[in-house]
Amino acid sequence: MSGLSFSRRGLLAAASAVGASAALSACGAKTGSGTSSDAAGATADTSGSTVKIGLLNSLSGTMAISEVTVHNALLLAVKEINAAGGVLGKKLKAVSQDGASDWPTFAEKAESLIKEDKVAATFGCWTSASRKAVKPVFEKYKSLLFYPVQYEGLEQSPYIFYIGATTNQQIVPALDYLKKQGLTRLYLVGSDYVFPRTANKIIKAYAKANGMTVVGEDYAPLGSTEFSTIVNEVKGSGADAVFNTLNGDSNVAFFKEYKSAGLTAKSMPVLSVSIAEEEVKSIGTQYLEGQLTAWNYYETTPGAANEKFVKAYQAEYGATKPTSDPMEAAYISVYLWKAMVEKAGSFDVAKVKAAADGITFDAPEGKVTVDGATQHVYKTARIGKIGSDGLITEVWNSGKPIKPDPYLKGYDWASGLS
Amino acid sequence: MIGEGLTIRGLRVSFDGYTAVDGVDLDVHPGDLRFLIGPNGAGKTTLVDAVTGLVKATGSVRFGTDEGDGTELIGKPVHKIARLGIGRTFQTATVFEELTVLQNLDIAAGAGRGPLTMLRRRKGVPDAVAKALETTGLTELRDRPAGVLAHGQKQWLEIGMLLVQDVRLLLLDEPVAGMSHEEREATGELLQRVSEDSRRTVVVIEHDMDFMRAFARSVTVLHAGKVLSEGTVAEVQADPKVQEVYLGRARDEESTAPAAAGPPGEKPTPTPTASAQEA
Amino acid sequence: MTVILNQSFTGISIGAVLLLIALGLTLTFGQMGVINMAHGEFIMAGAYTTYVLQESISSAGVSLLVALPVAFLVAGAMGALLEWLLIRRLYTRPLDTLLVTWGVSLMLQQLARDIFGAPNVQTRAPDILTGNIAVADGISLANSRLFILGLALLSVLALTLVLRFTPLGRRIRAVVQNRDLAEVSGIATGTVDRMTFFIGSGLAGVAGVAITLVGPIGPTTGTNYIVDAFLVVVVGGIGQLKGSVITAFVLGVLQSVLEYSTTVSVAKVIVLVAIVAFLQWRPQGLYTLRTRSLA
Amino acid sequence: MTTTSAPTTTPAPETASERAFDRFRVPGGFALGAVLLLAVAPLALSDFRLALLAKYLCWAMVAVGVSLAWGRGGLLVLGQGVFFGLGGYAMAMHLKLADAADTGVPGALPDFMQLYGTGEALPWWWAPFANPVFALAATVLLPMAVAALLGFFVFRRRVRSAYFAILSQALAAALAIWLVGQQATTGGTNGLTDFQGFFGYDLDDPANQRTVYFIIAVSLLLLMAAARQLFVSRYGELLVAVRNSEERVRFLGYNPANVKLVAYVVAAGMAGLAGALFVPAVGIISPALIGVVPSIGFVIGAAVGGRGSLVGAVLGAIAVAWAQSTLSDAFPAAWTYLQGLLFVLAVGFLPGGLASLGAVVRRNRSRTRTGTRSGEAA
Repeated sequence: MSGLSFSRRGLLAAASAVGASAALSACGAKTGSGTSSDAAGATADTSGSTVKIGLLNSLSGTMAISEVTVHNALLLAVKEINAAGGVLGKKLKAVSQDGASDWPTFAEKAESLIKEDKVAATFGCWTSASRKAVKPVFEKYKSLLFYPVQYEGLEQSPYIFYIGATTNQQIVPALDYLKKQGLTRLYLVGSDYVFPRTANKIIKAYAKANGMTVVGEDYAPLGSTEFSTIVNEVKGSGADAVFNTLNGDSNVAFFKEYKSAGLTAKSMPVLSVSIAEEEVKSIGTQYLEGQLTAWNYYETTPGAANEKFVKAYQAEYGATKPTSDPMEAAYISVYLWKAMVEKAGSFDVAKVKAAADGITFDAPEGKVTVDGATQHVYKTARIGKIGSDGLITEVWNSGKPIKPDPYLKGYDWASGLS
Repeated sequence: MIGEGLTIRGLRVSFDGYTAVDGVDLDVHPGDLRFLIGPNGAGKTTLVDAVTGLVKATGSVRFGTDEGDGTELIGKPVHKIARLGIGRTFQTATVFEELTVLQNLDIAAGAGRGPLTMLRRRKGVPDAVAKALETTGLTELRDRPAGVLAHGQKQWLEIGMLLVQDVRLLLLDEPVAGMSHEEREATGELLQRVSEDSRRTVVVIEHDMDFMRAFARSVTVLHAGKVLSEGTVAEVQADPKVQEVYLGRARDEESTAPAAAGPPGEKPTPTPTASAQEA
Repeated sequence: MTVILNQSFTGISIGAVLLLIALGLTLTFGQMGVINMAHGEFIMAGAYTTYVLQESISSAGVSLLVALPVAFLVAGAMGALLEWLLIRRLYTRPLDTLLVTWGVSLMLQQLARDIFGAPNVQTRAPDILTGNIAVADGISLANSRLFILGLALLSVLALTLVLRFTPLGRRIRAVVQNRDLAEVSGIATGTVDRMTFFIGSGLAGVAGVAITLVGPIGPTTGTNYIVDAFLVVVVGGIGQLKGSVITAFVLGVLQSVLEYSTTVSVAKVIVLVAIVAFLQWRPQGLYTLRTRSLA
Repeated sequence: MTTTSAPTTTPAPETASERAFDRFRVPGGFALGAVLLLAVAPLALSDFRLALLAKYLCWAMVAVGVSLAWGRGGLLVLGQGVFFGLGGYAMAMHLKLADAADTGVPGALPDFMQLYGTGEALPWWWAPFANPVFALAATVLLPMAVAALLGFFVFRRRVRSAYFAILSQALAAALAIWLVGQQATTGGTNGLTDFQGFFGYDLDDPANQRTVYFIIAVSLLLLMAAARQLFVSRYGELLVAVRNSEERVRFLGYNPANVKLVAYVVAAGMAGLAGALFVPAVGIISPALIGVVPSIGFVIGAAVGGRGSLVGAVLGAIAVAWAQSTLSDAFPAAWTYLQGLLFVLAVGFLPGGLASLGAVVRRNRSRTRTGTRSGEAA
C-alpha cells in the first residue's frame, strides 16, 4: 500500500540525511578547541562613503512604549552627527530592526544587523533579558553593542558598552539618600524579574551593613495590575519608605492602590528606579506628586548641553514630549562611539575598544567619562522629586560622577553578592 | 428467565424533580422485534438513554446473552455498555459525515482492535463490513462521504454500524421518521432480517402506527413513564387503557385528529420531529 | 484576626473587579456560548472613553458619571457591529470564533495604539474616590473599590431585572433555551443575538470605566483581564448569573489569601490548579442549566 | 454533542485512478520536500538565512502536531507553548550543565545560577539533566507526560471544548508566570541563554550550526511522515469520527477520551521536540515563548495554511514566521493589523486555510452535479 512505501522512502531519505549531517558535523569544531573563533568574527563594511549602524529596539509589543522613545533619541543623535559632517568623514546610515519585545527575536535581529547589514556598531536593547539574549551574538561575531539603560550590574561583556547606570550609580546612592533622611525601615516592591531581584539583594546587603531594616519584600508578575494585597501588606508593615523596582503597567496600578489606601509621599515615600518622565505622564501626577525617583538625568537637569538636547528633541518629536534618562543615555551613546572611533582613527572594533578609556563627553546629564576597564561610564547620581507639573526636580546629587563598579568590588558589604 | 435478553426492573429516571421514567419493568427476549410506543413525553427515549448509560437512573437493567448471565448496566459508562453488545441509533441519524460509508462501518467494527492495527492503514474490506454493506444495500455507495447520503440511507448506515459491531441488543429510536413510503418498507424488511437471527434482540421506538402494525412482533405501550400495556399488536390495540390514553389525547387535539375515535393504529401521527427532519 | 479580615476585604475588592469584567461575558459567553477574545478590547474602549471625555469635561466626577453610559453605548455598539460582521457567521463554530475574535482583538489594540499612542494615558479620579474608609483599627476599604463593588452589584441587579422582566429579556432567554422554537414562535433571533451582544459588550465598556480607577489605561488594558474573566464564567457555570457572582468573590478572596501567605506568582499558579481540579469535580461549573439535549 | 469544528477536508475519494495518483503524489511530494530542505536550501542560503530557516522549521514542527490535534481531532490546542517550553527547557538545562562541566571546575553551577542563585548546590531536579540520554528523552517525554496528565483529567470529564481551550491558555499563563518567578533556578524572564556547546560541538562554529539545521530539517520530515501515517491509519479515521460526533463514537464502544488523548499527547511531544531543537538553533529559551500570546501564535500558521492539511499547516507556519520577521521591521503597525486580519480571514472565511482554496473552487463547480446524484439515490 502507498502508506507503507511512503514510510519506507521517508526513512531512506532520513537515513541519508543523517549520514550527511554526521559527515558535516565531523568537520565542525568541538567545544573548547578554539578553532572556531577565527571563522566567526564579522567584519563591518566601512568601505563606502556611508557607514551603517544598527538600532535594535522594540518597535512593537509591550516594550515598544519605552523603547520607541530610545529609538527616537538615537535617530536624533545620528541626524545631528550627520549634519555636523559624520564620523571620520563618512555619513552614518541607521538601520532599524524591531526586537518586537521578544528575546529570541532580539537575538535574530542582532545577527541580522551584524551579518546582513554589516553594521559598525549597534545601539539599543532595554530589558536585561533582551541584553542577555543578544550578548552571545555580539561576542560570537565580535561586534559592539551600546546599551543605554540602567541595569542590575554583575556583567561585563567585552563587546558591550554599558551607558546606563550600574547599581553603584543608582541603587546605592539612592540608599545613601534614604539613610541620610532617616528612612531606615524599607519595604521592597518589585516586578518579578532579574533587575528587581538583583537590586533587592543588594539593598538587603546594604541594609544589613548600614543599620537599616528590610521589613518586607514582594514581587508581582510582570504586567500584573492587581496590587491590593501587596499595598495592604505595605501599609501594615510600619515601613518608613518603599523601594520600588516595579516595571511598566504595574506602576500605574500600584500607585493608584497606594493612594487609595491612604498612603502618601509624606507618610511613607516611595523611591522608584524605573519611573522616568514618560511614565509619570501615564500614571498621573495625582498619584505621584512628592514621590522620589533615582536616575542620572532629568529633563530639568541644568546645563547648556541639556537645554540644547531637550530643545532639539522637542523640535523633532513634538513640544510636549518629555525626555528621560534612558533616552539621554541612548543619545550620548552614539556620541561616545563617535568619539572613540575618531580617537582610534578607525571603525575596527578592537581599535575602538582600545581607544575607549578616558573618552569624555559633555552630556546633558553633565560630564561623563568612559571607564575602559569595565566599559561602563562615570555618571552622577541624582535623586528627584515628582512635581505636580509632571516634571522631576533634583533634590540631591552625588556631587561628582561616580566610578562604575558593576560587581560592587569596592563595597565591603557587597562581598557575598556574586 | 434472567440472563436471556433484556431485563428491566423498577427503572426510574428523574430530572430536577420531574420523573420521566417511573418504575418500568420490561422483558425482551432474543429474536423478538419489540416496538415501544406511547405519546410524546411517555419516557420512551429516556428509557433507551438509561439503558445505554446516557442518563443516570436507579433500578436494575440487565442484559444477558447466550454466553453468560446478565450484567448490571446501571452505573456503567457509555462505552463499556456498548462493548457488552448494546447499540443504539438516535432520532436524528448521527453518522460521521466527513468519513465514507466504508470508513463509518469499519470504525463501528473495530472497537476491540489493538493499537498496532489502529496505527496501520485499513487494507481491503473486512468480512463483517462487506456483509453489512450487503444487508443494508449500501455496497454501491461505500466510498461516498456519509454526509451526502439521503436521510434513509443514513439510517440504514446506522443500522449497518450496529450490525458490524455484532450488537446483540439493538435500540432504534424512530428509525423511519421522515422516510418515504418505499424507504419505510425497505427499513421494515431490514429490521425483520436483522431480528431473525435468534441471538439478537431488537427494540424499536416508533410513532408510525402503520409501520408498527406491519412489522412488530410484540408491543409495549408507555404512558407517563410507566408501562401501560404489553402484548401482540392485536392485544395492545384491543386494550381499553390504551384506547383511553390515545382517545384522551385525541380529544385535546381534535382539530388535528378528526379520526380520533378509531383504534390507536389509525390515528394520524402528528410527529413534529419527523417533519423537522425531512429538511 | 485583623489579617484575616483585612485579606477578606481585599479579596472582596479583587472580586468586585473580577465580577464587573466578567459580567458582560456571562451574557456573550455564558448565554450565547461565544468565546469573544475581543471582549478585553471593549473594556479598553470603555477606559479610553473615560479618557476622551475627561479631555472635554473638566470635572473628574462629572466626566466619570457621564462616561458610564457613554462607554456602555460605545462598547455595546462595537460589540453589536462585531456580532453583525463576523460572529453571526460563526455560531456553529465556537472554537473558530475564539481565533477570529483574537485577530480582531489584535487589530483593535493596534488601532488604539495608532489613535492614542502606545504609552498609557492618564485619567484623574474624583478626589472622593481616591480616599478610603476606615472600617476598624488597621482595616480600611478603598473608596474606589467600594465604588466598583457598588457598580458591579448594580449592574448585576440591572441585568437580572432586564432578563427577568422585560420583553427583550424574555426573548433572550427564549433564544438561549431553544433557538429553533424561538424562531418558529416569531422571534427574530438575529436581532435578539445582536441585542444580547450589545448589552454584554456594553457591560465591558462600563467595566472599562471602573478600571480607570485602579489600573493602567493603554492598548493592552483589556488583555490583562481577559483570561481571568473567562475563568470566572467557566467556573461559575454557563448561563447562570449567580454562579459568576459567587465565583468572582471566592476567587478574589482565594487569590488575596494566597498572595498574602505565598507570593503573587505562586498564588496565581495555585488558583489555576484549583480551577482545573474544581472542573474535575463539576465539569459544568458551579451552576448549570440542566437539559437533556445530549445526543 | 455534535461537531464543534468546521468541516475541513473530506478524505480523498478513493477511486482507482485517484489512488494511483495518490500513490505517486505523496512520496513524490515528500521527496521534493526533502530535496528542497536538505540540498537546495543549504546551498542557496547564507549561514544567517539558513539559521532563520531552522527557526521557522521549528515552528513548522509544532504546526505538524497542531494539524493532527486540531485539524484532525478538532481539539483547539491553545497551550502548545507549554510543551514547546518544556522541551526547550529540558534541552537548555542539559546544555547549561554541559557548559558548566566544560569549565573544568568540579561541581560548577551554570553561569546564571552563580549570578542570581543562592550560590549553593544544584537543585535536585536539575541534576538528572546532566545525563544527555535523560535530557534528550525528557525533551519529548516530559511534554507528553504533562499532556497525558492534563488530557486525562480534562477529556475524561467531558469538559466542553471551549473550556479546554481556555484552560490550555490558563495553563500556559501559569507556567510562564511560574518560570519567571523561579529566577534562581530557571533564569526568570531572561530564560536560559548563552550556550557554548551542543553535545560537545562548539555552537559558534558555522559548520555545527549547519548540522543543527540538518537535524531540524530531518526531524521535521520524520514528524511529517509519522503524522501522515496517523492521518491515513484507522486511528486517523477514528479521530475524525470523534470530531464529527464524540457521543456516537462512545456508543460504538470506544472511549473517545483516549482517542483524543493520543492526538493531544502526540502533538505535545512534537511541540516538545521542536522546542528542544529551537534551543541550539536560536540559542535561547525563555518564558516569553510560553505564555498565552506565543501559544496562540503556534496555531496561526496552521490556521492560515490549512489545519486539515499537513503540508498546508507546515507551509503556513513557515510563511507566517517569515512574514513576521520581514514585515515587522519595516511596518511594525501594519504587521499587527495583517496578523489580526490573517486570523479573521483564514479562520473565519477559509477554515481549510490556503490549502483548501483549490478544493473550495472545485467543490463549487461540482456542487450541482453532486446534488442531482444524491437526489437520485434517495
